Amino acid sequence: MFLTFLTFLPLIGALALAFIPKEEEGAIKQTALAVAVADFLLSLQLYADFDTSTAEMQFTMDVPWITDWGISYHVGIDGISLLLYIMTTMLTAISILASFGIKKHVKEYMMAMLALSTGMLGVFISLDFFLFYVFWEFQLVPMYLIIGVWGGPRRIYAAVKFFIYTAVGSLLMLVAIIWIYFHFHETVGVFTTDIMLITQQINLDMIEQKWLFCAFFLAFAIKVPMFPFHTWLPDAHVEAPTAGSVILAGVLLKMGTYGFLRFNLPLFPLASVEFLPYVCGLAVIGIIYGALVAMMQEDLKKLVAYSSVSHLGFVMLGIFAFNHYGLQGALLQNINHGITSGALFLLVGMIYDRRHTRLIADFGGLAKVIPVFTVCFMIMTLSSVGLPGTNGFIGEFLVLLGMFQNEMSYAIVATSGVILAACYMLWMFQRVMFLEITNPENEKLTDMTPRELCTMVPLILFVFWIGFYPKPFTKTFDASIEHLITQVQPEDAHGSQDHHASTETTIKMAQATAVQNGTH
Amino acid sequence: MSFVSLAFLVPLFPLIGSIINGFFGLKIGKDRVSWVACAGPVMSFAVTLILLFSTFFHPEGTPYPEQSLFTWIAAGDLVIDFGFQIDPLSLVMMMVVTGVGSIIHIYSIGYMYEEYSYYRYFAYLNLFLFSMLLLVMGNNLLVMFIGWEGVGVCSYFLIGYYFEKKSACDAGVKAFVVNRVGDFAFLLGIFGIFKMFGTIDFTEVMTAAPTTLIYDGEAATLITLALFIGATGKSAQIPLYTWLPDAMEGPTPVSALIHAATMVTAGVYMVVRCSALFNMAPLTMMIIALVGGGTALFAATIGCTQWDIKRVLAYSTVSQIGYMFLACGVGAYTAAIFHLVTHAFFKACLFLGSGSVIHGMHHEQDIRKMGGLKDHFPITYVTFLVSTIAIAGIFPFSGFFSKDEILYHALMDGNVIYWGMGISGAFITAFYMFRLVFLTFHGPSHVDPHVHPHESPKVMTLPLIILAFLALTGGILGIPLIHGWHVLHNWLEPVLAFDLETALHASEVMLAEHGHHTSFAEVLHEAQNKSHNIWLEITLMIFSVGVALAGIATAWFFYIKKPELPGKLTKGQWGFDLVENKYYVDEFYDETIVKPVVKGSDLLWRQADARGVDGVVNGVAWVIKLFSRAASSFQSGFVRNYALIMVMGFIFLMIVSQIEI
Amino acid sequence: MELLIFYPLALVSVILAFLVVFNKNAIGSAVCLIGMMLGLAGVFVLMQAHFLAILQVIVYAGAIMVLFMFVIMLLNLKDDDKGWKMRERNVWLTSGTGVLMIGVLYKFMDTTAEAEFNSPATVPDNFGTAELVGTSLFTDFVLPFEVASILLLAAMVGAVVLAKSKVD
Amino acid sequence: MVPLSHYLIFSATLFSIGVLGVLIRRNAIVVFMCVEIMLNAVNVSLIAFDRYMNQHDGQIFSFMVMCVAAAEVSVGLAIVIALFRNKATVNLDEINLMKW
Repeated sequence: MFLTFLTFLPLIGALALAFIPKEEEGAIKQTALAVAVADFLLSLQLYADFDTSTAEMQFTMDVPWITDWGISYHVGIDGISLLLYIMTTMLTAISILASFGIKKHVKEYMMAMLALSTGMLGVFISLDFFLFYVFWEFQLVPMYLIIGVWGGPRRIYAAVKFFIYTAVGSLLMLVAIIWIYFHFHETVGVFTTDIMLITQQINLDMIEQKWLFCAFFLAFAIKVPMFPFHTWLPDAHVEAPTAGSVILAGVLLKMGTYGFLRFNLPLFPLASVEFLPYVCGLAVIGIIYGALVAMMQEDLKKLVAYSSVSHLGFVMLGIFAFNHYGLQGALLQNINHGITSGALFLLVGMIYDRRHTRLIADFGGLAKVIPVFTVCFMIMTLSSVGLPGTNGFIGEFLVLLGMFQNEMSYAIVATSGVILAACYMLWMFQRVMFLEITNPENEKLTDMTPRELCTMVPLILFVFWIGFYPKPFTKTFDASIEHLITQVQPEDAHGSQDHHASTETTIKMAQATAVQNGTH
Repeated sequence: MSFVSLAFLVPLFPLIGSIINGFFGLKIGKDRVSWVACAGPVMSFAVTLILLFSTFFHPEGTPYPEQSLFTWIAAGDLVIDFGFQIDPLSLVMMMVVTGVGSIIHIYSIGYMYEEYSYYRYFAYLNLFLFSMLLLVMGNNLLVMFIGWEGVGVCSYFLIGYYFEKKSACDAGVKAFVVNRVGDFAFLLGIFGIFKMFGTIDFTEVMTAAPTTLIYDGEAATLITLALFIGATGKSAQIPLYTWLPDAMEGPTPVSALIHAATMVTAGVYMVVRCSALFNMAPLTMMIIALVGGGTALFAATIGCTQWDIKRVLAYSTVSQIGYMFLACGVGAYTAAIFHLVTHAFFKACLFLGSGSVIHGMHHEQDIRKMGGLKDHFPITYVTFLVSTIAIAGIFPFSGFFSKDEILYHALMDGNVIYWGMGISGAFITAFYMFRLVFLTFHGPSHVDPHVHPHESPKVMTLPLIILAFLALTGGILGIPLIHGWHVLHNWLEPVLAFDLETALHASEVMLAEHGHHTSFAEVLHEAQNKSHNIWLEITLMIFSVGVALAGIATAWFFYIKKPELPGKLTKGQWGFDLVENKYYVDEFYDETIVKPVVKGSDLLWRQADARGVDGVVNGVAWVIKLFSRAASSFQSGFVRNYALIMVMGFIFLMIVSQIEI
Repeated sequence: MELLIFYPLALVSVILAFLVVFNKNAIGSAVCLIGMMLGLAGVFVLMQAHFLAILQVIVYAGAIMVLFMFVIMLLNLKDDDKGWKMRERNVWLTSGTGVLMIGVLYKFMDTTAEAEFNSPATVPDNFGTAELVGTSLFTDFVLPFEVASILLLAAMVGAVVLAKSKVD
Repeated sequence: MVPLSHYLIFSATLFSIGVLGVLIRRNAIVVFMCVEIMLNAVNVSLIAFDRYMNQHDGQIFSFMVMCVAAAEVSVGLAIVIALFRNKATVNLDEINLMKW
């Protein structure tokens, strides 16, 4: 019940906003912020009450909804979704605070943001296919409006592209869901859309799994976005208002990776293993390609957007490592990317508000004028680069370590993305922050306001917290990951079988490998 | 209470200093910034001394203490502690880092005093010390890696300290990116180690290495090779050395601390730390020795042609680190560490001395515009000269002992080629270092008449004197000939001990289990038959001192006796041009790697992404739009057209239904 | 007897309907339409639907057609509609469609209604009276009836609003 | 006796005429009248079926059709008036507000 309350609190807030006259902009902003912050603080209670020792769903609520079709309102949280949930509430609060400067249709904007929050939270807690799909589509609408109404000059194009792209993917998913629904009835004899039940009992052969995997894959791969389906992302990011970009990067992309963890792996284990080379191949391409393309960007937001493509490639790689390290890294990298990219978009938004340009060439020498901003930007840049001691490193390290245990070649190629990340981020940082001030307009810039600082401080704290002491975060994953691995059970696992094995076994296997590779 | 529990204080002090200066530096004023900044390293040094003395009383044969602060990363069976290791090897490095670090901090007070963002400099510098201490103290590869990357990023900031200069920024980015190439390999090495050993804790890995890896096996070779590539990035060896000369854009004390004494030697430290792995991979060892020797010689030749005082020293650093790797490559780890320590002393002194000159000359770095400065800079001159003699390897200065130990081992444990590279490098080193001294301090003055050179304040000269003293006397750490006297060797013995016989036997067994019957008896025999030959060592010493003196004499001949000769000889010589332009390596990298990547990325973005991938997407949309355009022409807005279409549809349905009937 | 009444009535109705369509004058069309409706009322009587026949006269031929006349006169349309011309490209389409439609309709009617219902059913005397229809209307069909009243109310309001306000 | 099919044919003829009118006339008011013809044609067939099947439902339906027709005409004519006010014409060929 608490979970339901938390999830719908923003929506209730949005409805409450409807009753505030639209001239009272201050009241609207404060109410929206209060709702979002309250939601965030209350959601911390979930973390406090969360039992990390079990992979079971927690805080569940199961109420029959459309009984004739076996649909119920079934929600719950496990280790995979807990942190995503809390991060969503946090980023909502931050992005509402960050969008106090919005000029037109303040009321509608705040309502959209809060409604969006409910949609996103719903996706992470739904344990019913129907409910999941409802939320999945529901959150599209406010996001579409946020981009399309409050966006930049090409907002309509970007919004429509975003919407159609996502909708096309999710429609295929819907077809797959319906197929599963009837298939489950044929084989088990029950009409149900309960995800947990279906995951436990469904019985699919290889061909069926492959097709269904592809349908789900397309929906989630577009959302992630994986390599050939990524082109909506730069457009959407560039046109979206700052808060929109933050939410988009911070949460919406995570819904794709979350989908892989919740559906593709447990439902279609055989197909997952079968498709591993392709998915990993795309992920690796995404990592390198995103980084290379990011390097050439002239627009700051586009650069961060392409870096997202690269970072999400790491997440996908971790998921398809099928072992504890990789999955843990992927989940952590999810959170990390939400924090880091979210912060980078916020920062870009701040200078955009001041200068009304995002072109790297228009800046230069900002370090001297706005030192506090520079420090924040620097920290986030380094986190994005994956410097040890920041959050980015832990995730990337675990992902690559996991992949290395499973398929060495992908890991080796992907690791080179680390070099490229340094290239594009630092080069950008240099061109924006360092060198001499060439544009006189930059000399008059004002440093961060207290409000803007408020949006950044929590994110910076998380950067170092996760970087130096990630245990409070990773421990929530453990049980769920173990459970997930038993569900997948890769049959051709090379290095991943030994995730239960003791160190000695590992060493023995390693010896065997060594002998195979021995030159003598 | 064990003193080891104090270990965490060593990196903590600089970190606190960095945080205070970084956040409040502008408010508390320059004097307090200096106090805060210097207090950190000095206190760390004090704690390190306590740890050092407590280790003197460490009972023999027991494992050295480790301090684990907390579990850092835990995923499945991977558990990585955030822990420190206090053993002889890390203590040596900690002494160097905190000791030399403290001295350079004090020196910086004088050198940087006029800078506006003084606090920023010290915040970075303290942060660097913190990272460097993590690097040397970490008890597993990943803590080391934090430090490893941390020093890289601090180096990036400090090189780019004068961030309004484009060259400085470019140099910073270059340093970081090139370092990252090395880090990439280092990471792969860590992954490989984890795959093989299931842990990345130093003690566990090194204990397990002889019985887990196969001698000269592919796994051992690949892992060590990856680690070594990591080391070449950090320690500026061929092929990743190009960033170091550019890094001279940073303030001079930074060059002294980071790019001479500590950070660049991290690669050597890492190889020594992982010596057990490297001992299992003779192929890698050979590559290390060749790369090290090659770099020593190669960089030295470039050093002869440079005109920027700091660049000469930079190439000299590259060259000297090459010696250290040469020592590692032949298995003489003690010699490598010994040279690392003495090099930290004399090279830091040289850099600080050059900084003193640059400071007194109002940031003039070209030695062609110097000359005859010894009267203006009496203290700087003496200390500079002492260090130069030390680097040239003249008895009884510290460089003599360490370099000769390397050369001896290169011949005894390696072969004549290694020794040849080393000895010719030594000759060139003596030559170009004295060339530097002669051009800067002797001869006629070419100083710009508007510049009035002046000796530096005491806060700068005192560190010079201390370092010069250390450069002079550092050799007592490793007096050769009689083994009992070699303090460093005895000190490091427990860490570097390696039982080759057991390792080879284990490898034979492992191979035999899989049907490969190989005997390593020959290898073992060869290793055991190496004996210490005092007379050969003495002969080599005399010879190398002679070589060094010859180098000095050559320099004297060219730059004091006949100063017009070098210009005449080198004019129009394509060989000289080649060397003066650093063998065009930078240009080569630029053309073969940087430009293709940049151009390729541009192509990738503008063609593949915008036109290709997005083109397909937009193309689909375009086709749909085409159809809907056609369909929307029905939507004329005229009611009667709608009615007509409706009726046509009705008729169509009727006909269809009739056909079915 | 029925035959004698039905066919003339039907013929007249059809002719009047044609005149509605092809009359150049809107008033003329309206008058023809009234005539056609009266003819249909006659057909209704023939089928013993007395109540509806009355309604047809009162509501259709009366109320509705008055409305038409009223609007036509209000707008004072003169030569706005010159006959029944249509846009060129639609001529052949329309006529073809028309021919096809008639053909299809007849074919359809033939096949469905030929076999049975050759003669009317025997019905009670009070068939089609206001009493019987009213009873049915207020018992079985009371909900549609009420809905119809709401519809009329809504239409009334709508008409007032539309006719009154100036549409931009 | 008149067979049912004759009534239906009669109804269909009227309906077709109505459609024809809708399709070829340009005057909005006349178009409305043609719609009325179509509605009436339907009524004929409804009542004819009633008569031949001895039931009342069709008559009720016709009644409803009349209601709807009344409503439709009143609203429709109001629209025509509003249109005429704005466009000064009731010529459908000049009115294409419904275009996409």
